[in-house]
Amino acid sequence: MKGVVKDFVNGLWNENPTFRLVVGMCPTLAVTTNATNGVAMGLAAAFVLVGSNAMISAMRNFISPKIRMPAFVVVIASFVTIVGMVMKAFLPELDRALGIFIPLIVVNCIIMARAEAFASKQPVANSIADGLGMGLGFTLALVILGSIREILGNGSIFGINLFGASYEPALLLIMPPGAFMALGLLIGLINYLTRKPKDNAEKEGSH
Amino acid sequence: MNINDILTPVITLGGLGLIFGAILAFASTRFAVEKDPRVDEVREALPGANCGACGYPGCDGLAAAIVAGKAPVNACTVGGAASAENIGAIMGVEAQAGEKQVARVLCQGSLEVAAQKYKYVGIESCAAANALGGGSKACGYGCLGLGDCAKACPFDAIDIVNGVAIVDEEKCTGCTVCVAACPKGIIQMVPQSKRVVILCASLDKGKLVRGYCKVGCIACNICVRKCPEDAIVLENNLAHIIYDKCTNCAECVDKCPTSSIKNYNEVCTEQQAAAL
Amino acid sequence: MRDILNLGFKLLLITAVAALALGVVNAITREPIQAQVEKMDAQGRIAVFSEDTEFVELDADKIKAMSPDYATVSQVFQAKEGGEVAGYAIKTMPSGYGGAIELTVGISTDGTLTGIYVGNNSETPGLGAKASEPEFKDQFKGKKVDTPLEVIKSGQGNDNQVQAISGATITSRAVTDGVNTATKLYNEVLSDDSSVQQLLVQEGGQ
Amino acid sequence: MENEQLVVSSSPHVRSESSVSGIMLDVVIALVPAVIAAAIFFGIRALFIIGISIATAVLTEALIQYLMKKPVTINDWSAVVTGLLLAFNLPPTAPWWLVVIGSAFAIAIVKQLFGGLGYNFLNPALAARAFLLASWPVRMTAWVQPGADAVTTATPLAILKGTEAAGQLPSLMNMFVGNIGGTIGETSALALLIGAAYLLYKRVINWRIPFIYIATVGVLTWILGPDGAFTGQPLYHILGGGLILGAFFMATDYVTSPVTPLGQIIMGLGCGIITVVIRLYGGYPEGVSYSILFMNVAAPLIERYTVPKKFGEVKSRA
Amino acid sequence: MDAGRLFYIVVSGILVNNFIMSRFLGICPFLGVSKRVETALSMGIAVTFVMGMASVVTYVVQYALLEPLGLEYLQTIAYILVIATLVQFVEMVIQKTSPTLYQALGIYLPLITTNCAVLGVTLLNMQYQYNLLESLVNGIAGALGFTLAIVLFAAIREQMDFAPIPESMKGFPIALVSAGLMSLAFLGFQGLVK
Amino acid sequence: MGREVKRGKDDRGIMNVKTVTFKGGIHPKYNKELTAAKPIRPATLPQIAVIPLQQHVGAPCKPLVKAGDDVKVGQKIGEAGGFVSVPVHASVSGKVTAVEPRLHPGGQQVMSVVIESDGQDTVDENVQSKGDIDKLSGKEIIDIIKEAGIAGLGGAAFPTHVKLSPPPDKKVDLVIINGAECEPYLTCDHRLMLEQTDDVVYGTRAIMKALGVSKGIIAIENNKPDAIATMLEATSSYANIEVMALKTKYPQGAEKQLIKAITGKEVPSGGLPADVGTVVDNVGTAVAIAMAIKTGMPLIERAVTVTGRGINEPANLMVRIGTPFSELIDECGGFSDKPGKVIMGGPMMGIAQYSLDVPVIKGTSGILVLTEEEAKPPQVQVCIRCARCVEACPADLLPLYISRYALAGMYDKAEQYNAMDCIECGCCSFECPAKRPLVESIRLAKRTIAANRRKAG
Ligand SMILES: Cc1cc2nc3c(=O)[nH]c(=O)nc-3n(C[C@H](O)[C@H](O)[C@H](O)COP(=O)(O)O)c2cc1C
Ligand SMILES: Cc1cc2nc3c(=O)[nH]c(=O)nc-3n(C[C@H](O)[C@H](O)[C@H](O)COP(=O)(O)O)c2cc1C
Ligand SMILES: Cc1cc2nc3c(=O)[nH]c(=O)nc-3n(C[C@H](O)[C@H](O)[C@H](O)COP(=O)(O)O)c2cc1C
Ligand SMILES: Cc1cc2nc3c(=O)[nH]c(=O)nc-3n(C[C@H](O)[C@H](O)[C@H](O)CO)c2cc1C
Ligand code: SF4
Ligand code: SF4
Ligand code: SF4
Ligand code: SF4
Ligand code: FES
Repeated sequence: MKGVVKDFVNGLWNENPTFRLVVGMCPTLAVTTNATNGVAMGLAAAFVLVGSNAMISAMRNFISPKIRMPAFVVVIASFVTIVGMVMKAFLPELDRALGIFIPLIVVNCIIMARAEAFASKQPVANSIADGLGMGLGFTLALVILGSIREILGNGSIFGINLFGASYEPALLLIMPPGAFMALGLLIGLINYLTRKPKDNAEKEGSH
Repeated sequence: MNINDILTPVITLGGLGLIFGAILAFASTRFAVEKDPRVDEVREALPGANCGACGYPGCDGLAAAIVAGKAPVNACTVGGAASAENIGAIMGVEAQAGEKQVARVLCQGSLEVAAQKYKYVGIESCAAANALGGGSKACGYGCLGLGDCAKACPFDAIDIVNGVAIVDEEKCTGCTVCVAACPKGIIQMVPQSKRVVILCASLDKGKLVRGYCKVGCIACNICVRKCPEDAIVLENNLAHIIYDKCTNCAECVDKCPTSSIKNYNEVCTEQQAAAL
Repeated sequence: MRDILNLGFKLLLITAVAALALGVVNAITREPIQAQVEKMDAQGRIAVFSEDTEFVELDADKIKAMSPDYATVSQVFQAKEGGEVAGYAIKTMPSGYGGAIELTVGISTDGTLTGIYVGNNSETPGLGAKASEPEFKDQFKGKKVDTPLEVIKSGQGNDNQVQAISGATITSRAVTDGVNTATKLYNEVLSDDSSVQQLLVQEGGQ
Repeated sequence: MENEQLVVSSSPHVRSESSVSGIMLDVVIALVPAVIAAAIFFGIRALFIIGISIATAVLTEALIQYLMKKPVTINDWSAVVTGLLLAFNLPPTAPWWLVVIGSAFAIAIVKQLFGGLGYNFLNPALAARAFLLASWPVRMTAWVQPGADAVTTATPLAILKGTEAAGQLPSLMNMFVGNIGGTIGETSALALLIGAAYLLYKRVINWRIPFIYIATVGVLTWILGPDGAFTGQPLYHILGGGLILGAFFMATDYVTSPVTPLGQIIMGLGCGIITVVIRLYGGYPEGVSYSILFMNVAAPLIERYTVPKKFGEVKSRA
Repeated sequence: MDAGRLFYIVVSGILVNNFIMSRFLGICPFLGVSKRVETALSMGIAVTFVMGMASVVTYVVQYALLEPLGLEYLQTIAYILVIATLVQFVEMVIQKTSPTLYQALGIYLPLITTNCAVLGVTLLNMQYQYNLLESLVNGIAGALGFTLAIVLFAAIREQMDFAPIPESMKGFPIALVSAGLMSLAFLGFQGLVK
Repeated sequence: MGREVKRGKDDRGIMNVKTVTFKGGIHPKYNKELTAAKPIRPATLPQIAVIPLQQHVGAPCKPLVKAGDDVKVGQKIGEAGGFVSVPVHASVSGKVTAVEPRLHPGGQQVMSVVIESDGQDTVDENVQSKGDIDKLSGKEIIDIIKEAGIAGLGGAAFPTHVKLSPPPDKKVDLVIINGAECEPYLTCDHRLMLEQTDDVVYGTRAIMKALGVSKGIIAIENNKPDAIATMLEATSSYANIEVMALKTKYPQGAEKQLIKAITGKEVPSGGLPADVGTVVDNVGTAVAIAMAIKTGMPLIERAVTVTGRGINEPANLMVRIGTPFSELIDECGGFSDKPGKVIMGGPMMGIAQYSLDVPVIKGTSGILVLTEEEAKPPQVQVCIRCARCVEACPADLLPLYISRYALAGMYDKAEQYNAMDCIECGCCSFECPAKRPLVESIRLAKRTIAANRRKAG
């Protein structure tokens, strides 16, 4: 059971897909114009992650290596399609805001990576924990980024106006350049705050 | 719910799956290419995210680079420590033949004890300084302390302390990169167990050496006489240890009038002290 | 060969199971999605008239063919309230700053605008995208359709003028152009009942 | 003993008198006429903005270097140049906070984050301008008539482009002197040209980028006139907007333009073409900043492929 | 054929709505494979090849298979299957037939399968209801935009290797900020295409 | 681009002299006024002459004498160690006290013959006039030059007879006599042209004859109008010798740039002047050749400019090879202040010395003493990419790149950026406003690349 918790925390923070692994960048940058989108995207991806991790883990002995890739793709794509249909049916506004990034969860590197690296080798419970951790880690990152961009770029958070009319938000933050820069500076800040002792840093520098 | 609603997708997708599976299986036999089996093994150990974050074109690219020795085993951040370990196991740690050799810099002419012949102004490079009349050290054989070896060492094992290079034995892997980097040719590979070293490379006559360095070998022959194992010889005005014979008795260390023979343990402690 | 068959079969199995699941989910969500799409489509019309209005679609292709001025017209509906023709909902797609703006214009039979609705657009958030906010779009409500509207940037406007969104004149002008296209269509075509009759799409007419 | 040692170093043993701070100072000097023109046409407010911009730039530079424990190099004047040029790119109505944010952004994010002087790949002043323009477009496009306080006006380019139907093109003389609406430093071609002549004379800049840039814009705007080929108004395009300022003072920024002679020619051409494309077909009435920024982005690649043929390079070994 | 429309698609794909700089499609390889210009260029060419091909085959799948059968909701899964198979097949063929081409291009192919840009362009093609030619042009233009961005970026990064960038910004953070500044420069093309 | 050709419109005879130049280069302060008007006077004979057995490019000499031997002026004391090598001769008469390694101005210890002068200056009996050029064959002239130990006096000290024996597949049709003297401070070539005008012409004719070439050009920078005028007059009777004015610009005298300026041809990268049918020799070399033929005296002395603000009485001296620097400095009134740097050669390419015991050698064109103030190291800053180094580089390189790669230890990249084509003229370092160590690091790269190539075989 401890292993399960560890796998969960690992995904949530230690190997946070956005801040640490820096994968799955497209949706991260594209949809985080506000915090709400971040939550929606994150949860959608988390659902797919948990589902596909569970499924692939369950089937891990059935799938032979040669067709591993196509098989995984099919599993993942199925979950993505399900998410897409459900969102279209019940959350049309969000679906429109997230646009093609919902179907694009299929090619989100995180999901394939976890399927290959984790789920195809670990029991179902751990795989679910891993998927949940990674998925929520992804959500967390998207919400943080979305909040920053929404607050600075629109003066609101989750759509609630924060500063009143006299505040002039920096529109750039909700435009593409703002996405790149905000994420870059955010990761830089996290690196700075969680910096390991000098030794490690030097090594990196020398490459 | 219409039965066709279910049947059509099942047949269509299933058909696609069947066809594509067959195509790939066929292609994989028809277009099979021989390659280093380790590439596949390493590829297996990688997460397969194909994210490109390592800078190589996908996991296959990295696997090939690792097997070719062009990338470190831990190049994949996505896979993390676990995959690095597995890959390390696949690649195998190179078998250590014989005992570990470490690099030693044969000079201890720090700024206080060795004279300078001019004021060097220029880039931090021993090779560059060496081209200007052999460097600013009055001794033509001394360490220039500008750190070409330290920059070259891939393991960060060399520090410049007080104008002289010193090797950290723990970090040194014996790769000999520094030996090639030193323009003075004063770095020597020595079995780590041999603790007694003559830290001087000057071939000048004793009188000259005395003139410019307080810790240089003056070829006084005392060590040669005192060594119980006959492990020291004097050649070209410089004492050399024959490591095969040396038993680390340290007899010579005490006797050397200029302290150019040292027990390396001492050097290590001094170095640690200096580093603090 | 056996290998090929085996692999193909396994993939077949996986895809089939996946397809099965998807088929089921699709069967469940199809209706709600359909409803959502329709609702989305009707949103503009409803906004410029009301929930209870009944809409009859006219043939937009025929309208486009009438004059190049109508190139941006994409849909036209006759709005009926209590069986009576109350006006028209005209959807146009004028080019704004970031591309086409989906704009629905409501015109009542008395020759005034019932309002406009700014739908999908790619205008800059905080600038052009403000076109969908009441502050801007409500200016159009009640304007007469007889003279084309103009955009002004400052000062007091008279009846046929609207105040631009500050910093987004292009968007404001685009929206106003869309409205003008609609009023022109109304004045030249829709106000005349006989031409409307010809435009009615099969089921509704004849 | 120690003192009598001679100095030994690699040749050459003499160096020219030029220095980084000297060069930057020359740029500042060259911009003084334009500062004066700004004061004349836009009043004390312009000087106020210039002051805030420079002060913020210098303080930001000092603060960041201090925090990163690097030597503080504000005495090289490069931050002053950045601050000054940023101010030149702002409308005279800019509120103080806009200036401060822009100036801090230029130095902190665009310059120091990348390692400071010599390492930034985008022109700091222009990147900051683009940032401000995108963030507060209304503030950044509020032009006023010189002299008359707070009378809003349109820039000649906006009129040319037709986004301002109501406008009347000013006379060429007014445009040359600078008696038109625009950013603080861009309006007076005369003042800028005096400064440019100084820079050319002092060999701080060379002819390649500015002349080719302006010539390209002139030729293209003439050819691509609104009423068919050769009906354009090249002089309005050359004197209007920030072309002169950009061509002589910003496209020539050492750090962000190619060092190779051919690369500089390509830079000039590229800036010219993009400026015209944006002015005539793009969303903005003015394209100088963006064209320079885009060419900044392209500069490393250009440089890579324009390494000069070395002396005595053997022609293709056929 | 409406040449003007195609021209706009091209300009839009390369400059205005650049896949990387404004659409955010294919960011992972953009950040990952941009350390050296040569590699970036190869990657770009490979992407161009795959995106062009994917645009065509998914068009066929969509209009010959999914629509007639009323299976539009299987779009994602069908597309990704087709693309994955196609790419893998091409990779195998190249690897067998031309080792040089494989070194230059082939090794980038697997990386592309799981790349947003490829699937993204096919989805966009359908969303915009492009015809076959337009789809192909859009695919290739988008890929050229990707290539332009990644090659420019790689050249910048090569220079950046020598810069004293603050320790905690090294690597991805500075790459992201650089990409942001680049995208700021690309803003200038906004409005070129309506 | 390309070469600029301008008509000089100076007064008098120089009127119809073309002024030519090359692309790139710099305009340092010339400081020639310190010595330009000072005629060359003979220096006092050295008490002890130290004559290194290697003063030239190529194989070192084998000593012909041992400690205790008596030698006379002009006596051969070292035999050439191969084809690319020249003999050395005693520059004073007296007793050999040692044959041992001594410090050489190049910075290394070099095997040298140490002669204690007897003050008599007795000339060796073999020193005999070799007759007239017209009577000598080209082959004979080359042998005379070889036996006289003549290595180029322009700086690199390349054995002149080797240059004059080009491989048969290279057709040489032009001899250029290099009177550019573009290095700041130095004026010895200038003085030679004024004072030994006829010897220069004589040497030129000898070189032309040795090569069987019918055209010679004496090229002089136009900051020496008096030399141009004198040379014009002296060559007026030789239709096949032309005088050409060069724009005053450093490094106008560098062989490849000189050839480019005069002929418009570029010596191929890695190639030799002979590849474009040209041989370049320094005016000093021409004079030495003239002396060797006319008087039979081998190369035992040369003109040296002793100059700089660190010297009390700057002067041009005719100095015996082997004279220690310290004696020449004393001869010129000693140091004016605490010296900062003592340089053999000019400030752009000269070699800084740390000891004044080094002897004058065949390649010593000057001794330059900089004051402490002048020798202060400049503050190095980061490169601001101003491209001044690029504009200045006469070899059309990108010094900032080569240097950057060299400093990062990326020598393969430095090589890609043509590090090996750098002529080490120093223009880039001179111009750099950030005072970057450009040539210095490029030199490091060149050395490392060359070493790696040797290793690779
Ligand atoms: C990043 C950016 C986004 C913009 N977005 C819009 C927009 O969505 N709608 C618009 O009309 N103008 C937009 N503009 C402004 C136009 O380029 C143009 O300057 C403006 O429409 C002129 O109108 P004004 O006279 O109201 O200032 C934008 C400008 C920038 C810099
Ligand atoms: C940068 C540079 C500057 C030079 N300047 C001169 C010069 O001013 N005068 C000169 O005679 N040789 C100069 N040389 C040397 C010439 O290139 C060439 O070697 C010489 O003229 C050949 O003649 P020599 O063999 O007789 O010395 C210079 C070389 C270099 C690399
Ligand atoms: C290895 C070597 C071989 C040379 N061979 C020839 C030669 O065959 N013919 C010739 O005219 N010069 C030859 N030179 C002389 C060079 O062209 C040049 O004059 C000499 O290096 C001095 O040039 P500098 O003073 O400009 O540096 C050779 C030089 C070197 C270093
Ligand atoms: C000719 C010249 C032009 C310059 N132009 C600019 C400029 O446009 N923007 C700017 O921020 N700095 C400019 N600078 C200053 C300096 O180069 C700039 O701050 C660097 O880009 C910072 O690394 C200029 C400097 C010179 C010498
Ligand atoms: S370079 Fe190699 S041998 Fe030398 S100190 Fe470093 S690890 Fe040891
Ligand atoms: S040991 Fe050699 S390379 Fe290392 S600092 Fe000393 S001289 Fe330089
Ligand atoms: S790179 Fe070499 S040739 Fe070019 S200027 Fe510098 S020293 Fe001279
Ligand atoms: S001259 Fe100096 S500062 Fe200028 S580009 Fe060259 S190295 Fe850089
Ligand atoms: S998330 Fe788009 S390429 Fe990785």
